[in-house]
Amino acid sequence: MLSRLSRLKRLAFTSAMALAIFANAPNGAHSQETFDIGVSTILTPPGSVIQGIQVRQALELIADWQNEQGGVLGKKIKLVVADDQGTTEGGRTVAERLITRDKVSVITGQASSNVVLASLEVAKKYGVPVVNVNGWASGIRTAGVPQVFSPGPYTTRVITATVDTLIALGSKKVFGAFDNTDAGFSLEKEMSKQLKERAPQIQYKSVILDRAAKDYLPVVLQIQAEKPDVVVSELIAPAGYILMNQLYDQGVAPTKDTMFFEMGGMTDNPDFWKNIRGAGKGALAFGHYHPKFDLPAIGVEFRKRFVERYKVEPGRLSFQAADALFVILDAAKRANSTESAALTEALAKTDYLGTRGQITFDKTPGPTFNQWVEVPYAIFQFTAVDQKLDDTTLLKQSNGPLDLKGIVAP
Amino acid sequence: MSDLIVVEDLTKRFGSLVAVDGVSFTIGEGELVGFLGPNGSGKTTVLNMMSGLLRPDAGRISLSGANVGGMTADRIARAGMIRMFQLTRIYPEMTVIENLLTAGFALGLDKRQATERADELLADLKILAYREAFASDLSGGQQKLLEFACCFMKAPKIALLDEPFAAIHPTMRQTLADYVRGTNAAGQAYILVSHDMPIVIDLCPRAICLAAGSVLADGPTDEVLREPAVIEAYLGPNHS
Amino acid sequence: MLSSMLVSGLITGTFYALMALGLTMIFGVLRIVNFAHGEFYMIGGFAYVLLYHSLGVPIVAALPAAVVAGAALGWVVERLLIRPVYAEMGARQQGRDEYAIIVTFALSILLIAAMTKIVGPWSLQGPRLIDGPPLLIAGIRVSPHQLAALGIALFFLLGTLYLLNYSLWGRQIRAVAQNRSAAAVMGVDVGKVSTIVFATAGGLAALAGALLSNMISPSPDVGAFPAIKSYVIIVLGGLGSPLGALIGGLLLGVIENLGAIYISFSYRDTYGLVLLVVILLVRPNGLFGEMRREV
Amino acid sequence: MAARVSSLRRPAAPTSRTQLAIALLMLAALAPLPTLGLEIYWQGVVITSLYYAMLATNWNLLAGYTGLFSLAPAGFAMLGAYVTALLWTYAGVSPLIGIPSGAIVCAVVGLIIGILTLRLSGPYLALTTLALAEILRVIALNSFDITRGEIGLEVPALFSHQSSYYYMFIVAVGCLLIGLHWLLGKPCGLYLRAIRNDETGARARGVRTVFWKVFAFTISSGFCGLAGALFAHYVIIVSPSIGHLLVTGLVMSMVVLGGMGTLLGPLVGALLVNVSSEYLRAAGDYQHIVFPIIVIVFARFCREGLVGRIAMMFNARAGVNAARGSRTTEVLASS
Repeated sequence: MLSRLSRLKRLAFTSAMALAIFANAPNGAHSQETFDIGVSTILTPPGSVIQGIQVRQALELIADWQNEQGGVLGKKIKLVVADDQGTTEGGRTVAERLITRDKVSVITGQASSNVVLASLEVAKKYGVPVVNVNGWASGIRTAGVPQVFSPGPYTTRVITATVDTLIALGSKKVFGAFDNTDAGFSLEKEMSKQLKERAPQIQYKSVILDRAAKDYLPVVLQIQAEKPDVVVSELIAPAGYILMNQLYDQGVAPTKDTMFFEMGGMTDNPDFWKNIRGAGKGALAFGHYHPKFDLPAIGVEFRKRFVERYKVEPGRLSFQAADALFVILDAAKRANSTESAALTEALAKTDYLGTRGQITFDKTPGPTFNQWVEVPYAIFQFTAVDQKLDDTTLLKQSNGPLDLKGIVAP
Repeated sequence: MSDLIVVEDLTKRFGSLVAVDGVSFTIGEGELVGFLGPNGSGKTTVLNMMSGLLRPDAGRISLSGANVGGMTADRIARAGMIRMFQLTRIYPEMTVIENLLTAGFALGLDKRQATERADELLADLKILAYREAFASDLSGGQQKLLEFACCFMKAPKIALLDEPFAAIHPTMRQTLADYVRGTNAAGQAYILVSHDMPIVIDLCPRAICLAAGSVLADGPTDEVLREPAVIEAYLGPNHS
Repeated sequence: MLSSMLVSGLITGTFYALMALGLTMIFGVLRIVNFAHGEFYMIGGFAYVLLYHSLGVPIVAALPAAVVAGAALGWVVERLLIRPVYAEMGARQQGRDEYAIIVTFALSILLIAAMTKIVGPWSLQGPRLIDGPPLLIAGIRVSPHQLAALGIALFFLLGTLYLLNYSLWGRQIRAVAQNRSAAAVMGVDVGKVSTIVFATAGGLAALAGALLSNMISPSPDVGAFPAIKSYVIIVLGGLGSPLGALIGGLLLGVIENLGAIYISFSYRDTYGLVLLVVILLVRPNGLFGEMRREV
Repeated sequence: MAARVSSLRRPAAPTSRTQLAIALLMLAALAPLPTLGLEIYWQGVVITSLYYAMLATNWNLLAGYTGLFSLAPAGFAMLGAYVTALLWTYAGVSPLIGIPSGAIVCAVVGLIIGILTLRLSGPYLALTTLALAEILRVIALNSFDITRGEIGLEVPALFSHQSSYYYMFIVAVGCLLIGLHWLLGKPCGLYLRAIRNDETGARARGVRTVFWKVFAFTISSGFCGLAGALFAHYVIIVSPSIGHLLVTGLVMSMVVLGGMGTLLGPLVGALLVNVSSEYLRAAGDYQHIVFPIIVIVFARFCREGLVGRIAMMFNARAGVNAARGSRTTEVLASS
């Protein structure tokens, strides 16, 4: 009997503990004094943490910068950062948590397509706007969710640029390597479609590769047997590094017969030259940012502050994140409100000069819905190992035409 | 007396070592046979093969006329040849009664039968007071008694006991010996491996002596022990 | 293409074997599987790359240092986590298994997470051992670095096998593997042998990580698949058989590449499992496995 | 003599009715929280904890009671989730059929793996399940045309309110625990524990060890699949990350922390680990550093886990009575 009583005591103790845990829950007491912006980004693997860091750095910089100047509508900007790990479940639960627990009125920071896709339903359900930083997949736009806006890169744009370049290079045979992500698959589809329509003279083959693989030799040998003029790769790091290195080691690309074109956005990773040595020399790259871009004043200022604070040049993701946050702040000012519905309405009418150009959102349903259609991009070439982006040969200015005059054979 | 166990030409090699080399013997119903032999003579290996824990390289083992060679250990146990180990194998994190019930259920008893039988055995072996204790709480000797009891939850056709009297308290040894004698008188067959010569002489009318993997002598215990080869191989020169 | 892939498979297989050899030695002596084996590989890769890139240690020193780092980790793991338990468990094999699986699996997750915290999730390419124009072998270009790495791997692989068979050190290890208590009775310091085996295994895995760091830039989670492959290999070769690890490693390397050509490249990492299932069906003791004495 | 017995540490009674009662009371205490204003977010945390509790309980059936080590609880959960997702996506099969199908497919896969590996003695199960878990994940990740890779497949929700899931998981965990308690009270419960205690001894005394090991692994795999399938319809998206090895690591830490071989341990462990994960994540993603350390420390110094340790304290006090034989056994109490 004695022991039974003690057990009950123990039970009571356990329940009390459980309740205490819930009572102390770090719940974001929603304050009217701040403009709470949810940041869902990759802080831990399996997603690409490098991307998450670049996004977070830019967002924190701008939040502090704007708060120095008094914030927005008299409120301080408060970033509520949460880790989506770049996974689908992560994206969905983080979005749900930011909205229901932290009561944020808008979400940004998402660095991968699957996370944005996972948050579409949540955004629609709660009517909270999402300003997507780096979700390329067409599905994000074609879903037609009115709350989701994309001032960043998108599939069609990348492929248009790539195909432009391939045509200008006068290629006859192209080999494409894509990774097994949603972005990879939709880029591959778009690529074969555009090549068929716009350049039927180009022979095209492609392969989808496992991003987790560590050895691509069978594929490299296949490419070698094909002898293409250009190898196009969309693989992101580190898979992309391994593929590039193996192509180089096997003498496939970049060589004087075969160019290498990188369109996965790897080149502005801080660890690019730590992983790519000789393989980088002569490579062509597509980028959403280049230090030689003619930036608007706010972009120049952002870049200056970024270098001051973090001692490194901002990458394209930092610019994309910066524009996402600026667009949100602009919408809040115009709406004169930080409420979700008002923000959504104002965001749709965005016409704002961001860090890289004039941002507007397209209204046509389809692959460019709520997308900044004219998002700028660059085509450039590395001409030496360890070359800084500044020193690369810029072949296309942010809004200028493609000019391959400066190109050199590897 | 009909043959309960027939072992023919049993052989087992470990690498280049021939541990058991063509061992043959028969055991009749209700016999109590002592198994003698110096360390490494192959006694435990023979028991392991008989109980199905080790596959013989050659030879035949039959129990009541049925071949049990190649059967799994649990099938052999259920067929009525059960085994007690030299190093005690009980379930330390289970209670004494749970240990016994597990064996009882596995051998096909229902709950009522198993419980009654367990209590009977515990009383016979004088460890009923520990019925609810965890087996790990028992002393080494008590654990041996428990393992012994587990083997008798359903009376086997034959029990193979590997050194049951080693390292246990004299009173418990007496209890165990009395139980073996009593049940044998009632027709229970045993093979008893032991180094304890007085007990073997006392209990076993017949003995088989193994040396270097072969049967050295097989016959009435006192005759076997008088065999010069046995004395030399097993008991050592200074025994005579 | 076929001959190129065979050659490439044998090269990859050599590195697999280097990892599997240590794993199978640990199993032979301690009867446990080290589920943190992939992290020894990862530590070796990072030690080599970071020493070279961050501290400017020359390659000739960075490579041995990586091996030492792996061996030191193996030593510490065995002393701190593995030894106390088999010392106290004695005959109860099962309790030791349970503990070893839990502890090494937890250690694996811990090392990955800790490394991610310390150096970040980045991958870093290791420096080449030697630079120079590639050589053409069976239709694939093999860089001097790869040849040197292969040579070093083969040297350590065959050297370890030789020592296991012909040195006093190796005889002691094999004695403990065959019968732990008998070896102890014969005067072999069983604890010391266990520590040495764990350290050797750590060193070999770390060596594989360092040698491959130029081809496979290490990141904190880089060890998972090499480890899973070594698990398949040791079952294929026979648990505890060093020769089996060598043959199994080469075989897996080749089979994977053949599968990549004839079946599908994307599922290359899955062929190991298919192979594992086949072995378990057909020859559960592996190619060189021995029936063990029970009870 | 009695004093000697009581002074020893005694393991927890694995089929203790008290533990079941405490577990059910804990679930009952959780049940009214949504109506008392538990936030949606924390409801989600509890739901996830209960999902983990299901996996942990099933892992405990293997590791804690039978002494088998599977490294694929997360792998089976992922497989179960994909079965219902694929059935829904390609055949429009209702979740009401899809969820049990997930459980059945996992049980069948478990049966096959069990037959392959469990007739052998050695670490084959752990090795094979680890390979299986990772390889299933690679297949799910790479078969984009079918599974949509890491984006995952969308599945319909079962309920429109989060609290409905909350109750569903409470009921599921409750049923699972009652079922496990019932099973352990049957002779088969004794066989499983006997196998963990001494497999050779069990075999030599007539227990069909291979059969019962395969049985335990099959049902454990099936219920992991069921948990995964249920969870899939809660998160609405099925992706390969459900099956990540880190998840298996978390499940393991829940059981080791709570107490292997105790009925209550996995539930307590799941709540503790998952709720504190929320804080550790906020503090900078330390959960994958903290929990492995806890696991190693517990495995080394407190193998009985929290619940086991507390039960030991009670048992030590009750020990005198036990030795006198006055305490009635709780074994087979439910049969």
